[in-house]
Formats: sequence, structure tokens, C-alpha cells
Amino acid sequence: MEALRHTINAFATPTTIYLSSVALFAIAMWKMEIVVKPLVMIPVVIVTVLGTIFALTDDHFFKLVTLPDNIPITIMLATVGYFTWYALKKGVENDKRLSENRPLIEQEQDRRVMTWPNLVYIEFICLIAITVFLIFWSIGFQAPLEEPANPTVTPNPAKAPWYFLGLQEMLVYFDPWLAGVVFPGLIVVGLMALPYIDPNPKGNGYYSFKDRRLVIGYYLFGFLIQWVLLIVLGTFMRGPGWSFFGPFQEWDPHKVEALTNINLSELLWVKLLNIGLPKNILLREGVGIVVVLGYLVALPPLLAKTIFKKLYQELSFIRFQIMCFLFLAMLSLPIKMILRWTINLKYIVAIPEFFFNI
Amino acid sequence: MAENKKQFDPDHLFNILKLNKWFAIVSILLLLGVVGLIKKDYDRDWKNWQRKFRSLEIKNTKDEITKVSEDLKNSSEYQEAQAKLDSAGQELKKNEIDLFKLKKELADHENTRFKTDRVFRDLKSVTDSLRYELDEAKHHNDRSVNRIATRLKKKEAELQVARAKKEAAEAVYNKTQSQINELTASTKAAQAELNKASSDLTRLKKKERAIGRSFVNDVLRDAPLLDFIDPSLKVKEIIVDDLYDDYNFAKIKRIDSCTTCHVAIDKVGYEDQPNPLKTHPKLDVYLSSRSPHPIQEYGCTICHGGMGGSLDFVHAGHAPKNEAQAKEWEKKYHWHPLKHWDDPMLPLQYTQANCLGCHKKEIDVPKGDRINQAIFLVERSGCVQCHKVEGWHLKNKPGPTLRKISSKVSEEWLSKWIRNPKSFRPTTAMPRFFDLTNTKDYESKARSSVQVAGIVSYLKSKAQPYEPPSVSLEGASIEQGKQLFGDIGCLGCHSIDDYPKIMQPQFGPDLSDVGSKLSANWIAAWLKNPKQYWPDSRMPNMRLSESEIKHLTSYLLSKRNTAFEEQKLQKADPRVIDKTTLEFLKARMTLKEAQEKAASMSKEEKLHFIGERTIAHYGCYSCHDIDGFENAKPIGVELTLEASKPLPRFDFGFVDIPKNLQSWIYQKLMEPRIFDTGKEKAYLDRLRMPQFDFTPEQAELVTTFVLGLKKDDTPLHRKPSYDNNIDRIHAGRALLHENNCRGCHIVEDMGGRILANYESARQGPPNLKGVGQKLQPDWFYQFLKAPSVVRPWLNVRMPTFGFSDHDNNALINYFRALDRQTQNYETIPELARSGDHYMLGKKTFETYQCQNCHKSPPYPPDTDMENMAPPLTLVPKRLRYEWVDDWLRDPQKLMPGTGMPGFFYYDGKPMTPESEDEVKAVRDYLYVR
Amino acid sequence: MDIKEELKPPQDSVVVEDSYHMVTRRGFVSWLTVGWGAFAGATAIMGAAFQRFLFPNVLREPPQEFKIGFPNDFLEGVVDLRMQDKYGIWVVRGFDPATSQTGIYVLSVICTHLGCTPTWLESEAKFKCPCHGSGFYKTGINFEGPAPRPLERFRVVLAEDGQVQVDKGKKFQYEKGEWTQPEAFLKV
Amino acid sequence: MNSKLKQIQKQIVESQIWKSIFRHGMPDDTRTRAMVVLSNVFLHLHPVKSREAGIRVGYTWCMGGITFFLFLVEAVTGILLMFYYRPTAEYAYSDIIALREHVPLGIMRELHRWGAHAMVIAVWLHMFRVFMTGSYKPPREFNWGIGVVLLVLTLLLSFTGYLLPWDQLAIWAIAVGSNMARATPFLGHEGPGASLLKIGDMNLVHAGDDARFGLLAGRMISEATLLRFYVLHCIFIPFVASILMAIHFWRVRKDGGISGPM
Repeated sequence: MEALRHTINAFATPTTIYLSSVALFAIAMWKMEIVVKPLVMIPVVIVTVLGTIFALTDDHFFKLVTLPDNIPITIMLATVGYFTWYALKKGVENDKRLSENRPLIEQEQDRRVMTWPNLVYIEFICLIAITVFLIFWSIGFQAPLEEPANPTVTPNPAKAPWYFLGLQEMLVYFDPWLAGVVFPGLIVVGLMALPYIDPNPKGNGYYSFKDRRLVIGYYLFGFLIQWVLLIVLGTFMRGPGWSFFGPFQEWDPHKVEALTNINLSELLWVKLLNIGLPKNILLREGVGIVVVLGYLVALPPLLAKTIFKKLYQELSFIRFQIMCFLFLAMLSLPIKMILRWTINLKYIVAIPEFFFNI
Repeated sequence: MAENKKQFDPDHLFNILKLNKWFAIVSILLLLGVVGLIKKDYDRDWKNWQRKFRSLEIKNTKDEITKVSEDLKNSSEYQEAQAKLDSAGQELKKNEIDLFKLKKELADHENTRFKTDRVFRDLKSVTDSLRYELDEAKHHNDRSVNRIATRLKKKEAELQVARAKKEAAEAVYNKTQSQINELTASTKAAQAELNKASSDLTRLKKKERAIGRSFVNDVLRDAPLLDFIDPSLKVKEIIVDDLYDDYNFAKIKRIDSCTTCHVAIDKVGYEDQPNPLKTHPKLDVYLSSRSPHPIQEYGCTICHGGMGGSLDFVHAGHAPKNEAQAKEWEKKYHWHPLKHWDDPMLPLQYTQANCLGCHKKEIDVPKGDRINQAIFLVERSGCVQCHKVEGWHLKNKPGPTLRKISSKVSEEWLSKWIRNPKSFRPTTAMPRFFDLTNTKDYESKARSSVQVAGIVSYLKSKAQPYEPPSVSLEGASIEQGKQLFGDIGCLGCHSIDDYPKIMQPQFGPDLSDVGSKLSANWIAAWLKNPKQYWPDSRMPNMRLSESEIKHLTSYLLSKRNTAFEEQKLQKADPRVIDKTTLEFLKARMTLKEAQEKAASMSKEEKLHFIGERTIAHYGCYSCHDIDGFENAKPIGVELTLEASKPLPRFDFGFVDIPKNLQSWIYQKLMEPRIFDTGKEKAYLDRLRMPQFDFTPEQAELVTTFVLGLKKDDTPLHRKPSYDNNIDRIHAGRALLHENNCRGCHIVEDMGGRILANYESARQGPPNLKGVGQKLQPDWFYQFLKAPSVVRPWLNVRMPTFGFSDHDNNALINYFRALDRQTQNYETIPELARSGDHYMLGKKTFETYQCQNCHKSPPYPPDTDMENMAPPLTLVPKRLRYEWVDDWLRDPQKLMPGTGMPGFFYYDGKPMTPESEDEVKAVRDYLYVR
Repeated sequence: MDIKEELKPPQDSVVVEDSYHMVTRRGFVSWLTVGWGAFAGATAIMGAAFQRFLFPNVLREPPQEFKIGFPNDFLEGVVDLRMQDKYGIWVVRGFDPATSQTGIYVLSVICTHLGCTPTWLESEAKFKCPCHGSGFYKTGINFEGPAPRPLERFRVVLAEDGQVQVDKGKKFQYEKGEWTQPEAFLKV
Repeated sequence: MNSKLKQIQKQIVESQIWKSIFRHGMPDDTRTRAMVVLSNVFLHLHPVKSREAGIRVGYTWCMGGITFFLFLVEAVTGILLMFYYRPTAEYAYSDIIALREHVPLGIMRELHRWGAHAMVIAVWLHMFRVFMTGSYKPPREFNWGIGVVLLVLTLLLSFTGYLLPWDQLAIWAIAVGSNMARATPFLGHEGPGASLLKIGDMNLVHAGDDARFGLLAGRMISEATLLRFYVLHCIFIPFVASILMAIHFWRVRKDGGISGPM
């Protein structure tokens, strides 16, 4: 048992967890028809449940998970997990029906029925059920209250509410103006823009997967990996000093991590060229600026010519530009994470003089 | 498909029965949930405690009722009252008819009175309003003035008549009433007497009705959802007006609801109950309205800490006093340490830490036994020398000066001592710096040897020359030395193995091994006058004669510690010397410079350098006076607000102890280097606090002190008042501490430890109670400057402390402040050496044979020292005129247990005018004799 | 499609197979009754709880028992208004017809009519309520206006230290004959 | 006996008062059932008839309804909490302690807090369902946009409420959150470009007038922040959210009801 815990602790680093989650996600996207089969999912559920039970035997993990403010995360994980599977299973089912030219599930249910009592009654039952759920939750767990607010003593770790922990985790990799302002803004804008940049007329009003693989993958990557996974990392594995801890590792406020990050300009001018940083800011950060501009401006046409050729034809120029910008912005997080883990990169463009760091 | 559609009822897509079932299930769950919600909200621990207390009270009340009614049966007072009532009742019966008549009359009179009163009142209000109208009319020059005036006049006349009628009716009424009263007076009086006799019973019965078992009390009052009407289970709060909880953004009034569970905390009579229904163990000091800390004005949390607003065992922040209690609480109350509160409750043994919040500048906190012991220990151990604590820095360094060390001890002795002081003298206050938990390995030991050698080398090279005059011990007797040691009062400060230990810990060093340390010459010189070797020494001059010095010296020289003498000393390894030198150098210069510098130094220079750096590293100069470190800063962490530091700032390392402040401090004191365990650290980076070898009890005391060092917002008027008198008392107490006066004398009912060595208190140093009232300041001053013999029968002697004028005055002021004496100069009246008064004094003096005990010097050799009293020749210069009067009247009152008989005052009976005269006459006689 | 058209009751009502009628009346009623019963019960309890919510368990009001000074601080025959703001009482020292004795009694400042605070009119020697004109004598007896009963008196005793102690928790009402009780009046 | 009861029942049901309140009889035929939905202000959010697929829990997961219901739960419990909570530095914390320790039905705070968390989850799942069924596609693009704004408002509601207990958890969560505002490009004083915004010597964006200042009503978190968040939490955001919800529901109906295959 102890050995297993140690192995898991050793395995659990942001790099491994993130990358393996991405890999699992890619596999699921690729072979969704198989993944959603009960034959696959039942063992997964069993393993998850057993794993959770095993994990709960650990004192530290148990305390962490049963912390009243962390209960919603557990509920969120369970519901999001279940509903993702449920929606995809229905989608796959509908895909199958389409390919066999059978009517969709939803098409079989196109009878018009009276709202009273059918809808009203189930709604009523649902609402009572959710009230019951809430009442028992309230009886079981007391709302947390810590010591009186003290502006001079910062608790360690100081965490945002759980639903914003994804953003806080992003702050490890990006400056606040990006992680705290621009990215949340882009998430909102991107979500609102979704109906306008998704040209696919299929899959409107019924569950589907195959016809919308790209956009579903895009959405699920953002939701599950970039949001939910980062919340889990931020809540359960970020301890004092925002240091990373394995699930069964005691949170030690004196943990020391090797953290020496380097800017792209330092990497280039000092490490590679060995001539020291130039005085001129533009010259100093030139490469970084070029890289960023290249990523955001030059890459879209390139993509339009190559892998997104079909998409480019479906969308108009502006829509494609917007789509590409949002897509690249989302991808920038994993890219930056990987750069951090591989070459300890801090900033691609570092102009602290104007609070402009990327 | 089409067929199906026809059969389909759009009203019922789902099976209604199934939905009904679902509806029923969730509704039942909802009902259960709601009931659970109410139950959760209603069920509180404090209610159970109040219920328990109520059962207790019911039982007590019932017992009391039985007892009181039993008493009442036997009480003659009650019987008499009963009898009186009976007879009065009979009397009344005789007059029954009269009474009946009178009552009937009274009813008639009442009617008349009411009617006439009504008429009067109506008329009165009419005249009042007419008067107002008249005023108005006059003011407006209205034409109706005259009309109103006539009307008013008429009405006023009517009013007079009505008034007369009313008063007559009242008179008649009152008369009848008084007749009735007369008839019933004796019954009423008897009833009142009876009521008075049985008032206890009535009160108890009333109480029993109020709290006893009944449907209303047991069920209705505290039923869930109805318990707002008139509940018996109530949250009790003490709102303390001007003590605050600091919520950082605002200070809010302290609200303590502790008494919700601790119901009986300020009530006498529940001492034997288990907590929380127990009475406070020290009601004389706390909570009661007569104590200095009444509960309504101070509450609970100001002393105990914890969250006063909480009604829950865990949230209130209860702290167990040990592991076992923690286990018990976990089982009983689901206890766990309270994380989220800045001021947790302190375990019982540390509670007195919070005394320091208000009693900050006080020495000897009244009734604060533990905190006083803690302060003594802290000062003796020199804690506040290395760790700065605002207001606690000691004037004198607790360790001896090292400026002339080479003449005092040998180099070998010094090395062994520094390495492990307790191996020479287990009771020493000097802590051990080497061979501790983090320096036990072979390499550390070698480094320690080098450091010790370095210190010795440094001290030796800096030592000033000092040569004590040589002394011959010819004719000296160890036996006589031992005798002297016990008699003259050395034991007031020192201990030695020939005499029982009376003080723990001691003020001065234990001298059982001192022969292995010092030379005869040095001891003799020191005994003669300690200040010539070390001017700041607190050892006083005992005014020893040459022969006494010889005896004592030879006695002390005979006290040897052979085990220590035979101890082997580890030699300093040259390679380690080089390494250590380099490491110290590296800290101040670049690696290259350090290497060059080290290469240029000789071995001696290196040792000297290592010594200097080591002394700086360990802060030896904080406790000892060392040449070259006059301006060095103490090395310890400042502790002024230690207990207010947030817990994460304490490094618990890998030590498995409860994560709270008191455990950390206690652990640190028991094993100062423990938090290095399991860490890889360079030798010089390791923790360096030395090992004091505290006993667990002592460590708890010092922890108590440290826990008291915290932020304090108590308003000034809540603290003990610092008037002029109290300032003087504190200054005096500080001097008492500094000079260990209490080692010999009892002052303020404390101290006098040396007295245990004498057969009777008469043989030991006097109790200093009341000396402020007793002594003339001039004489007192002279005495402290150069003590003279007052009690010739004593062997123990008052040493010459060599007080400065400042200290002398402070001491005199202190004793006088204790007795509330303020006048420095007093007049002793001119007294005649003749006349009746003088003769009466002389006669009385002779009658009572005062001279028998109060002999005057010179004393012949066969004088009876057993029953001697101070010579009366001292009186005119020594004693205050007023005091002598008081003393003669009742010596026992001023000094309980004194041998002086009370000649004039017996058994609390007032003195006769004759003996009044005698007292005055004797007193005056003493002043002019 | 026209909704009205759809809403017409089915012409051949017998055709429809209705789950409503398929079940026995008894079974249907019992499940539904249990459901509604439990739901109504829960709602009723919740309603009672909301009502309970409005009555706090802890009140932080000024103390009901307090000391107001020594008997000699109060002048014979004077209505003392000093305690009106802080404690809501009038202290009167003088002859009290109710007990036929001289001493101190403490009056509530709350008019027995509708709870306004009357004013003491020295010249007319009465308390006059500004709201509806009720008048009270110095003793607290009502004599004019709509007030239904005299002002209330509070418990007044001599504390251990000789100060006058007032307890607003215990009141004495004239109409119940309570003014003659021992603690309604402090004999001086 | 029975007939007497029936008589009384009939009298009641046919009285003017009863009729003025209930415009229809027991809903046991299609017509009255339609009447119920049409004449009830809450139920008329629904159409009288819906597509079978659209009312199946398997399709909608009922998440939109649950979110709305939780909003109502939050409103009710929140209003009750306001009876015992004062948004000042002096009282905020002790009022929360009072709720925990002795306020009758203080468990209201738990209902409110956990309800808020549940609402956040429900909103996410609702959005997820809408996405997975492609229901944002024409003609529902605009309503999807409204939905996104409602999602943001839900998070903001929860976030502003987080400060109100005025404990360490609260102010540091808000400190972490609001410190990002100081890095807003051009609007935060430590955001990129802010130092470029100046007229002459006058800085347009500095710590005393930037986005964070607007959020906190001061340079740092203080009692003014507490009041500001209280008003945002109790009045401003719920007000805006209610309006947007009305639009959201109305558009659901106008855009063809709950989505389904064309």
C-alpha cells in the first residue's frame, strides 16, 4: 500500500498528469465508438471507484477531499464525467442510426404531448429531488469559516474559489494580464462566437459525434482538460507556496522546489549567442515578438492552406481568422506549459518595463 | 407505427402511477430532510449541559426543601409564630361580627368617597380649563374676559365645596379603615412573622416550581420551533464593554458565551461537579463580584483565550492539557485542534501566561504562582539575554565576568566546563552548547573540540592580569568552616552537599565541587570582598574575620569532584582547525581571499579567531562580560510578540508533535536542537540554542512565560493601576529579586527559605513584615549601608551589599510603600525625664521586667541567648514613635508568632483607661530613658 | 397547427387508453396521497421554521438590572429625569399613597396607551403623553386621556453597597394591586 | 352526509371568490390542462404542448430548470440571511459566527452556500448539454450568447458572495481574484499599456483609479469593498441576471421551444 502511494506520488507531477490526460483524451476522440461502450466504461468506472476508495484510506487525501469547500468539486467531477459519457454514448448511437439510415433517437420521439401533466410533473419531481439533495448536503457539511479577515497575514496556500482555480493554475504559466484578464475574456468571447464560427449544419437538436468531431473535440478539450483538469490540479495538488504535491503527500509549507526560469531573450542572447542582453527593448525582445506575431498572424494562412483547407472553404475569411485566433489562443496554454517543463521558459516576450510579458 | 400513434394519449406520455411513486418517494425524502434540518438546527450540546444542570438543581432544591422543612419543624421561632397566629385568629373570631359590620360600612364609605372625588375632579378640570381660557382671553384682550372670570369664580367656589365634601368622605373612610386595621393588626403581624420564619422554604418552593418537572417545563418550553416563546434553555452571553477582540479591520466587543455551558462557573456550591458544570476553583481571584476580576467586567476569554462567541466544544477552541486528555476528548466530543482562530484557548497548565497581558511590568503577580516561578526561571536562565523581549532585559548579566578568567580557573577546567558544564555542576544555570542532538556525530565532536579550544584561547589571551594575595591555611579547620557555612547564612543563596537543599533552583551556584575549580588564594580573596574581583557581583560582603575566611576556604577546598578531574579532554585536531577557520572566513570574504588569509595565520591565531567567531556564533557575551563584545547584539530571535506569530512561521521539521504553539515551545526548550532532526545542514547552519536541561515542569513554566508574550490591546483602566505607591513597590521587588533578599527573609509572606535550616524561626533572619511602619528611615538607611547588630543572639548575619544610594532609597521606599507610609520626616515630641508620666513609665517598665529580655550590651559570657530580645537602647534612633505604641498594645497583631508578650491587651477585650496610660508612659519612657 | 383545434376534447373518448384509468383508483390515490401528504408536511414545517427564524435566540439589549446611585442622590419630591435616556425610567422620591410611605419608586417611561414616551410637566405636576394626550400623576396613576391603566413600576431594592438597584425585568402593575408589594417601593 | 359535503364543496367552488382565483376546474381533461398552463404565470413559460423528445430528462437532463430553481433557492435563502447579516467590518464575521452558533435555522447559510456551488455545476452542465445537442445552432445563436453571459453572471454571483463572511478564506480568495484586475491591459495600473496612457504629466491609469480600484472601492480590500460586493451580490447582479433570464426563457419559446432534430 505504502509503496503504491509512493509510486503514485512520484508519478504525479503536472507534466505527467497533464500529458497523460491529453493522451487519453486523444485516444477517446479517435476511437469514441469503442470508448463509450459499456464494456469499456464499466471497468473504467470500477477502477475509478476502487481507486477512490483506496485513495480515501490515506489520511491526507481523505482530509483534503472531505474539506467542505472541496465537496462541490467531487460532485462536479462525478456529474461531468457521467454526463460526458452519456452525451457521447447517445451521440455515437445516433451516428450509428444515421449510418444505417434509421431515424434518430430524438426523431422517434417527435410526438407532441401536453405540458401538463407530463413536463410539469417531472419538473416538479426533479425540483423536489434537488431540494432534498441540497438539504442533505447542508446537514452533512458545515459551511467553512476561517479566522477573521487579516490583511497582513496571507494564508498559505491562498486560493481563489474552486471554480476559478483553473485560472489560478494558468497564472503559473502566464502573466496575470493574460491568465487573469485576456484568457477569461477570450473564453467568454469564444463561447459567444461559437454559433457563428461553427459552419456545420449537422447535429442541430440531437446528440451526435461523428459529424461534429472537430468542434466537439475543441470544446471538450477546453472544458475537460483546460478547465476541469486544471481545477483538480489546483485544488488537490497545489499546496503551500503553490508547490506541487502528490495526492498522498503531506502539505509541507517548507517544501523547496527547483524553480529557475529563463526568458526567451536571455536564452537567445546570453546562453546561445553569449553576447549579453541588448539595451534596446525591441531588439532584445525581437525574436519573441516575431515568434508571437508569427504564431498569431502567419500561422492562420498557413493552416488555411494545409490542414484546415476544407474548413477555410466553408468559412469566410474573417470567420476563419477569428476561429483560428481563438483556436491558437487555446493551444497557447499547452504549448507554454510544455516549454516550461522542457526548457524552463518563463516568458517568450519579457518587457516588465511596460508590464508586457507573454 | 401509425397504429401506435393512434393509441397514444398526448396527456399521458409517462406512466402516471410510476410518476406518482417517484413523487411520493422524493416527497417523503423531502419530509425527512426537513425534519433532519430542524433537528440539526435544534440539537446542540449546550442544551444537554443545561438540562443536566437543571436536573442537578432540581435534586439540590429538593434536598434543601426536605432539610429546611425539617429545620422549620424544630425551629422555636416558627412554632411561636404559628402559635401567635392561632391565638390572633381566635381573637379575631371573637370580633367577627364587628369586622363584618365595619367592612360593610367601608364599602358604603368607599362609594361616597368615589362620588365626591369624581365631582371634585370634574370641577377641577373645568376650573383648570377656564383658567387657561381666561389667560388666553386676557392676552387677546377679548371681550369675554369678564364673563369667563365670573364663571371661573363661581366654579372655584363650587370646587371649594366639593373639596370639603371629598375630604370629609375621605376622613370617614380612613377612620373606618383604621378601625379595621386595628382589629386585624395582630393577625397581620403574626402572619408576617410566620412568613419571615418560613421565607427560605417559600423561596425554595418557588424555585422548585420554576424549574421542577412538569409538562410545560419538560416538553413545551423547549420544544423545537416553539422555543422562542419562553424557553428555559438559553444562550448566555457576557458582553464586556471595553475589552475587545481584534478582528483586524475592526475591534469588536468581546462577547463570551462560555457560561452557556459552564453554567455554575461563578456559583458557589458546585466545586465537586465535573466540567463544565463546575465552580471556578479560584473564586476569590476571579469571577465573583468581590474579586479583582468580576465576570461581568472581564468575561472569560481575556484570560483563557478561545472563541468566546462559540457554543460548540471544538469551535470554542478547548485545548487538552496532555495527550491522554486529547484522546479522551476525541472520543467524547469529536475534538480536534481548532485551526482557524488566532487566539486559541491555552491548556490549563499554561493559562497563567495570559496574566502577562495586563500584569506586564509587575514583578510577583499577586496569586500568580506559576507565572512568578516562570519569571524567576527565565531570569536565572538568562533567556531574555539572547532573546530580546521588550521590557524584560536584565540589568546584570546572569553569568560571571570572564575578564579575569585566567587567574580564577585553569585552562583544562575551563575547557571541560565549556564542553559540558553540568558534568561539573549538575545544577548550574549555564547551558550546554555541544554534543547535542544535532552535533552528536564524530565530525561534529571534532569540530566542537576545536571550538572549545578556540574559546579558551580567546578568553585566555584577552584576560586581564589579577593576582589574589597568597594566604596560608595554617590552623584552619574544615569542621569549623562547615559550621560557619551553615550558620552565617551562605545557604540563603548557595547550596552544598553537606546541608539539605532548600531551594530549587538556587540563586547562587552549588558549591559541592568548588574545590576542583578554585585555588585557596582566590577563594580567600573572594570571601574577603567579592567586589574587588568583580565589581558587579551580586555576592555581598559577609564581613568575615581572617580566621573565618581561613576556615571557610579550607572547607570549600575540601569539596572536590574527582570524576570531573579525571575526565579526558579531546584534543583539537589541526586539520579541523584549518577547516573551521576557513569556514568562518568564507562567511565574510570570497573563497580565494579566505584561503589566502587562512594560509597566513599561525595555529594560535587561528584558534584565537575561531574562539572569537564561536563566541559570536553562540552569543556567550549575552550572559557573560567578555572583552571585545561590549556592543554585540544578542543572537536570539526577538520574542517580544512571540505568541502572536502565526503558526506557519514555526518550523516543526520532521518532529511529530501536535501542531500548536505551546507544543513547539515546550519541545524546543526540552531539546533545543530537535527541529534539525532529519535535515542535512552544514555544521554552522545548524540550530544553536543550547541545552538547559530543564525538567518537564520547568519547561512548562518557561513555555508559560513565552506564551504570555503577545499583542495586548487591553485598555489601561482595565489593568492594575500604576500609582506612585505601586511603582515604588515594583522597584523594590525588582531589587529583592536581584539580591535574593527572600533567600533569607520573608517579605510579603514569601521567601525565607533559609529558615528551614534553623530550629526555630527566632534563630533565622527576621520576617520583614511591617518594617516600613516600624523603622525610622534614617536608621534604615544607615543599616542597609552598614549593617549593625540588632539581634545579638543570631549567628546568621546581614551581609553588606554595598547598595548605591539609589537602591537604598528604593528599598526603603518599597517597604514603606508596602505599609502605606508616606512621611519621611517625623517629630518625636519633647519628652520630660521627670514628672508623673515619666514615673509611671518607669514603674510599668520595671513592673513588667522589660530589662529581663531586652538586655543591653555588653553581654557577659553567660548571658541567656535563648530568650533574648533586641536591646532597648536602639529604640529612640531605630523605631518609629507611633509604631512602638501599636506594638506595645498588641504585638501579635503586628507580628503573629512573636515572642513579645501582650502585657496590656487580653483576649480581644478593650483596654482599660489605666492600661492606655501605661502604654503611653512606657513608650515615652523608652525614648528618654 | 391551430392550437384550439388540438385542444378540443377527443371525440371518441372511449378509444383512448389512459394510464389514469388503467390503475385501480385505490392504488392511485394512496401513492398520490402519500406524496402530497409528505410534501404538505414538509412545506408546513418549513413554513413554521421560517416563522421561527424571525425570533433570534440571543438578544444584545442593555442590561435589565442596574444601579442608579445612592438614595441621597435623589431629592425629596422631585421627579428625576436623568435616567430616562440611558435606562428608560423615571425615579421619584416622595410620598407614595399606594403604600402610605415615603421613599423611592421607579416608573416606566412607556405610556400604557400606545407606547409613546410622556413628558413631565413640572408646572402642572403631571406626565403628559404627546401622542394621544394621556395624563398621569407623579405616582403614575392615569387620570386623563385614553390611557387604560397607570404607568408600570419596576423592582427597586437597595444593593449591598448601599446603591439603589433597579430591575426592569420585574414590573409591578397598579391594577393588579402589585404596588403594595415589598420591592415595588423602596422605603427611605 | 356525503352529499352535504359535496354541496358545501360545490358552493365553495362556485363562489365568486374561488372563481376569481381559479379560472379552471380540476385539470383532468385536455382542455383544462391546457388552461392550467396558459393561465398560470409560472407555468406559462412552457408551451401548452411540447415535443416528446424535448421533455424527456434523457435529452434535457433538466439542467436549465434546475439552474433556475437553484437561483430561486438562492434568492429565498439569501433574503432570509439578510435578516441576520450586516455588511460591516465590525459585524460581518461575528454575524456569520452567530449564524453558525445560535441563530435559529442558521443552517440557511449552508443551504445558500452549497446551493451556490450546485448552481455553478448545474450551469456548466446545462451549457454542456446545449452544446452537445448542437442547440446553439441557428436559430438559437443569440440565446446561446445570452446563456454565456448568464454563466458569467452566475460565477460573479458566487464570487461576490465569497467575500461576505469576511474571513481569511474570503478576503484572500477575493484578493487573488481581484489582483488580476490590476493587470488588465490599459485599464489596470500594472497592465500592459497602462503607463502609456497619460496626458502631459497626468497619469490616466494608476492604482487610485484603475479597474481594481473600481472593483474594490479603494486601493486595497476594505470595509468599502465589503459593502460594494454586498450590493453587487444582493441587488445588482441578481437584477441583471433576472432580466437576462427573462430574455433567455422568452427566446427559448420564440426560437421554437426546446431544440430537436429539424
